[in-house]
Amino acid sequence: MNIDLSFYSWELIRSYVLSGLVFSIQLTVIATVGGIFFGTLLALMRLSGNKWLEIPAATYVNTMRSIPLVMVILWFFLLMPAILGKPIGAELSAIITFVAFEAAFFCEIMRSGIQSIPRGQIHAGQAMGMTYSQNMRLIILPQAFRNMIPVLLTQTIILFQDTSLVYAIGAYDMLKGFEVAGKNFGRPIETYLAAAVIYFLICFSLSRLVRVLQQRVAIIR
Amino acid sequence: DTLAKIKSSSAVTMGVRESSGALSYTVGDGKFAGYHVEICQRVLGDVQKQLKLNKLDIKYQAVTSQNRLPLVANGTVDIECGSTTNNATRQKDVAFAVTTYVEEVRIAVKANSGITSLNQLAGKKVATTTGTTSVQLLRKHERAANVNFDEVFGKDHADSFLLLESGRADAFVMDGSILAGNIANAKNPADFKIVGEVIAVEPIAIMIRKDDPAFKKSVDDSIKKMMKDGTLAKLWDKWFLQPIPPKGNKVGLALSASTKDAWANPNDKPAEDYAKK
Amino acid sequence: MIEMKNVSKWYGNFQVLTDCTTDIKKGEVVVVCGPSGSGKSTLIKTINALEPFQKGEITVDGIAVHDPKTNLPKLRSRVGMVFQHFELFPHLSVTENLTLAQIKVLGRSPSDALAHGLKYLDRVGLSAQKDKFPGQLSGGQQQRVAIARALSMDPIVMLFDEPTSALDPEMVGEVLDVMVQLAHEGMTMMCVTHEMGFARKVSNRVIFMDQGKIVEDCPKDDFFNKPEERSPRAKDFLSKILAH
Amino acid sequence: MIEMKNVSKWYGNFQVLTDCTTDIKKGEVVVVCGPSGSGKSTLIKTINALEPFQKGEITVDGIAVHDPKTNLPKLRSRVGMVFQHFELFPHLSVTENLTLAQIKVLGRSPSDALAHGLKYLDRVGLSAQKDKFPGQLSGGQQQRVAIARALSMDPIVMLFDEPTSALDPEMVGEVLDVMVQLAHEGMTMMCVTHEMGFARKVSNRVIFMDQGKIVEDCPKDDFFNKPEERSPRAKDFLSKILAH
Amino acid sequence: MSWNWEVFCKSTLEEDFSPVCFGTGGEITYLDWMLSAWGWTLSVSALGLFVAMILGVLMGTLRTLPPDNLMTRALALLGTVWVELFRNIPVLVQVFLWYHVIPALFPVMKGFPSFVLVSLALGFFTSARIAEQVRAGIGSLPRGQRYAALAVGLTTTQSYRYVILPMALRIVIPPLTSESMNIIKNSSVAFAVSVAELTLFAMQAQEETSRGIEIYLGVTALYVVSALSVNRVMAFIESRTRVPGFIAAASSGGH
Ligand SMILES: Nc1ncnc2c1ncn2[C@@H]1O[C@H](COP(=O)(O)OP(=O)(O)OP(=O)(O)O)[C@@H](O)[C@H]1O
Ligand SMILES: Nc1ncnc2c1ncn2[C@@H]1O[C@H](COP(=O)(O)OP(=O)(O)OP(=O)(O)O)[C@@H](O)[C@H]1O
Ligand SMILES: [Mg+2]
Ligand SMILES: [Mg+2]
Repeated sequence: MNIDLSFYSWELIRSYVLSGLVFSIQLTVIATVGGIFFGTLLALMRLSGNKWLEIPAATYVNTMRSIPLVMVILWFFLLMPAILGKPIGAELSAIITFVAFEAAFFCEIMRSGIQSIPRGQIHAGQAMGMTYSQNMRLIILPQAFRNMIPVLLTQTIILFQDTSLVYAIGAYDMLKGFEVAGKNFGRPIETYLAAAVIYFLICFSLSRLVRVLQQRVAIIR
Repeated sequence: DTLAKIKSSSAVTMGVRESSGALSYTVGDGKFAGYHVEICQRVLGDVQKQLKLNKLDIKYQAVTSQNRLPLVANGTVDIECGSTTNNATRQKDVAFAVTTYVEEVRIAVKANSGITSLNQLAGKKVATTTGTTSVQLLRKHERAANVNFDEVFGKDHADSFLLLESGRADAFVMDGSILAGNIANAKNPADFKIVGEVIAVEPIAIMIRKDDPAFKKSVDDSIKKMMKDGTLAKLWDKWFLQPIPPKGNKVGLALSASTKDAWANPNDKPAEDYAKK
Repeated sequence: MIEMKNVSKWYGNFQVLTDCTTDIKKGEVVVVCGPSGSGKSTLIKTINALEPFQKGEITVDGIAVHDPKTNLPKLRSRVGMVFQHFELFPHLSVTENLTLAQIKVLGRSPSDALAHGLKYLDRVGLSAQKDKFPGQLSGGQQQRVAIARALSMDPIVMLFDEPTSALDPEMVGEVLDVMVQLAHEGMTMMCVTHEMGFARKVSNRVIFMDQGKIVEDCPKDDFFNKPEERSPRAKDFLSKILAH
Repeated sequence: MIEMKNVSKWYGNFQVLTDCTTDIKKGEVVVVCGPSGSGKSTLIKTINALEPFQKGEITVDGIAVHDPKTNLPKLRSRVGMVFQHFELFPHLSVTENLTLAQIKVLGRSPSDALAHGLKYLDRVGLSAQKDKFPGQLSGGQQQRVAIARALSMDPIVMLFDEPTSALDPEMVGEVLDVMVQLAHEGMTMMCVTHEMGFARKVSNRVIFMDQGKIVEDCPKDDFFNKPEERSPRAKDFLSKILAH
Repeated sequence: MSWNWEVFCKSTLEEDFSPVCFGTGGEITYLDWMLSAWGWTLSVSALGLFVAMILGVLMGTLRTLPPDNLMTRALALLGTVWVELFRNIPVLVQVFLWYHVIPALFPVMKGFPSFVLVSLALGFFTSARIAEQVRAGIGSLPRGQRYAALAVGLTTTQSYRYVILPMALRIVIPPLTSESMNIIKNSSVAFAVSVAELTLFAMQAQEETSRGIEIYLGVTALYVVSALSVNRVMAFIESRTRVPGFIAAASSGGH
């Protein structure tokens, strides 16, 4: 079988791939923002020193981290309507799943970020009379976030790649767009190749961007 | 119940498939088309009239073989217009409208392969799609005829067809319409043909929630009306014999005797009853 | 000013501090020395409860540190502390480092805090660096900013934990100079340090620790000039660090 | 033994070394000092080509370091080096640290290498620790093992890069003692250090560096006793590190 | 909701149940099927991990080579290109590339079983991530270690062999643990190309039995058990290779 790329056109990309790409990006952005928010909360719970907060947070995080994302997606899709008591679509289900799933990963990133702040910094804040929450807010989290930006962004790139797994519940993401185009035009092999190239271009440029940012925000110690 | 829900929200969610041949497929851009999709659109038009709604918002929800059942059962999808076999197991969880299409499970092969029947497939690679009844069907046939297939699974029909097209499988066992649709869409439709005996006959129907007799009656009535007044025959011609979007291919699937029979005697009998005949 | 009675502390089964008792009066300068791992840093951090302890009592200016009801942030805001590795906040500029706690903890207005902070920054001779970030300063400069930061909270006592041991040798002097000046002005100080020159020059008393115990606690002159009264461990230590 | 002529080195646009020229004769002990960042470590690492340099020439025992055809591993095996942070191999026991290079580089038999290594381990007074791992030793002990490791390669010259500045003050003495002994035995040595006591006691010459240049290169006695002949920068530096 | 765990004892052919839950006389129950699916999951992961470890350590090491000469620079560049290529394409797409695209270009590969192709895809994808971990591990060693190895006369190769890699590999055991667990999780994409592993089983069996919750719970439990076992094995390796007196820290991330 030979490869024939002649049928690619802007029209094809626009009508099949674009809406998928928009959804992939939407999903990535929402899951990143939501994941960082809940992940930070989970991280604070895990570091709180209070058993009642620590154990549930740790259990949640470890469970999420040991199940394949595809299974989590299927689970949520199956269970969400039962939990919420009302039906939701594949797209919304995917968004909720990704936020919940990514929170576990962002939690671990934030936790190691917070732990990477030297103990001396924590002591210094306390020694000036700051309360726990002041210390967290003003001293630790700003530094932890800054140190973690490259890792957070790298995780976001992984997340963007993982959005391709929503095929399991039939949500229409970018890969799906390519697949449908390929099927309708009888060119599946070519479209997989095109999908690989587009994903690579997006993720590679993002990872370059991370590099640049990394140098910009690095705190001089 | 569904009618009340549709009435109160002025909206309904239609489950559709991305690539179930001419029965239900996407034409890109989040738009869907096909024989069952159009039937459902007409049915919902009747429902709208019945409920006296001046506006009914139809939301399309793409479903897959794996998730369509739970989606209908849990209420995500109100009416599934894809290519779902009506069988006894499923009737435990969902209900079906009267059969609109009778599917014959057949074999697609490369035109030059020389294969003409199921029994020639012993020891060969046979493709089918994960999450469909054909998987079980093949398994049962293997046992009954004491042969052995080397099964390969596509994650959806187009994938399974690709297995055949790329030579990874020698045959693709699936519903005839799906085979025909995929062949029509192939780069060289002449390279493939549908051969052999009818392995199984399956009633394909529109799927709705269980225990909602009012909604079922509305749907059934609307379909029965279309059966009588010849609308279904026209739709058959439109989707299976004439060129269809997006590429303008013809599926070329003539109306089968069993489908005609189902139109003449509207029923929602499960596949098991067909098998007994 | 600071009273410490039978303070003991454990990490798990390991006892870091054993029955430490001492007293520091207003205006006194006390130097703490001893071998690495002997518990000096831990001892000094128990005073403002950065390190909790399991047994014993500490009161600072009449307030009981060991009392669970004590408002620790408030107590700590009155005790200045300078660390071995400076611990300036790297994401804040020098002025922000100086004013943050004044504003957030003492509730001073930003302009008051700034004026106050700059006064102390001037005192350590670094007015010119006020808009730089810690990473842009040399070690000696960072440590002087850290001292200014502690002073701008108007502490009643200053604690130093090896303030010069992370510095390049040529910068040790500039930090010690600031500390000497502070001592001369009558600040109550407790310093963990191995700079025996500093101890000789300004301290009133020297505490020598070994294996979590306060082994010696005596006036400076006795410590340096009456070796015959010293414990063998202290003599050995002194001879080692004074040898080269 | 070591001849260095107009050595210059750049990191990108930043010049770390500028026209450094000096000569070290067999049996000489030379101390290198200067402010932080002045290029001392870089200079000493150019000698065994751990830091490549872009201009100038260095010969060690007649072998041209700058010549791309020179067998650098062989040259390095004849030059002993001791680092600020010891750099023992943490996954190898003390004996394995001592014998690895003897076996892999010099091709000695394991038993020869062991005998040889233990001889030097005994000399630095650590025979008892031979089966421990570096992480189980104190800093002073680690540095002494590192010296033994270098010596067991039978080097013709030893380079030291601030061997005592990462040590707790009480451990400085034990390492310096080993170095003094080595000097007395006639080993050719080049030491970056701020221990002026050591320089006074055993060095023949002192090199003072500033901003990548060799500013002073004179006999020890001149360096310490004739301040009037010294450059202002060197005088300032000396006064700072001798002050406290 | 009511549980129906009997579904695992059901025959995959007839509407009947096996009293022992395992099939007899050629008949197969869903439990039998699930266990064989587990076997496929583990096999794909094991082969993938094998490929990933070898390539990952190699490529990660190449990336840290000092820019001494043209040769080392070229090798370092190879490592960089490798990593960028294989970590910037979603694993699912890579699976399709290996299964559909590459055999279309190189017909010899059509003969490869999909099990092998998927393992290669997983292995290459994971190798890029392991390479990054190994590079970070080597980077986290003090620069002085490399200097010290060279200073005693070891060649570059020897210094990697005897000094840098032994330490770096110990340091990266924790991130390698999570990569190993990841490969088990990522193996779930194998179902997309017809490997009869756990996720394919879950989707097909839930379709046939309509008992999604029970089937998913069973499958999820097996995934968790697999991941935890890998974790225990790696912890064992870590404790066996622990250096007395040495405390190391390394970070991790990713899925
Ligand atoms: N978080 C901890 N957990 C367990 N042990 C600890 C901890 N912190 C300190 N220690 C131990 O407590 C002892 C005293 O430590 P401390 O830092 O007070 O000593 P130090 O006299 O300040 O030493 P140095 O001169 O090295 O700063 C040491 O043996 C140390 O190993
Ligand atoms: N890899 C590098 N890249 C860029 N600049 C470097 C690098 N290594 C060292 N430098 C710079 O070269 C200069 C000389 O460094 P070097 O380590 O030789 O100084 P030093 O005299 O040994 O200082 P110290 O007393 O702090 O050890 C410094 O300004 C340093 O910042
Ligand atoms: Mg200390
Ligand atoms: Mg140096």
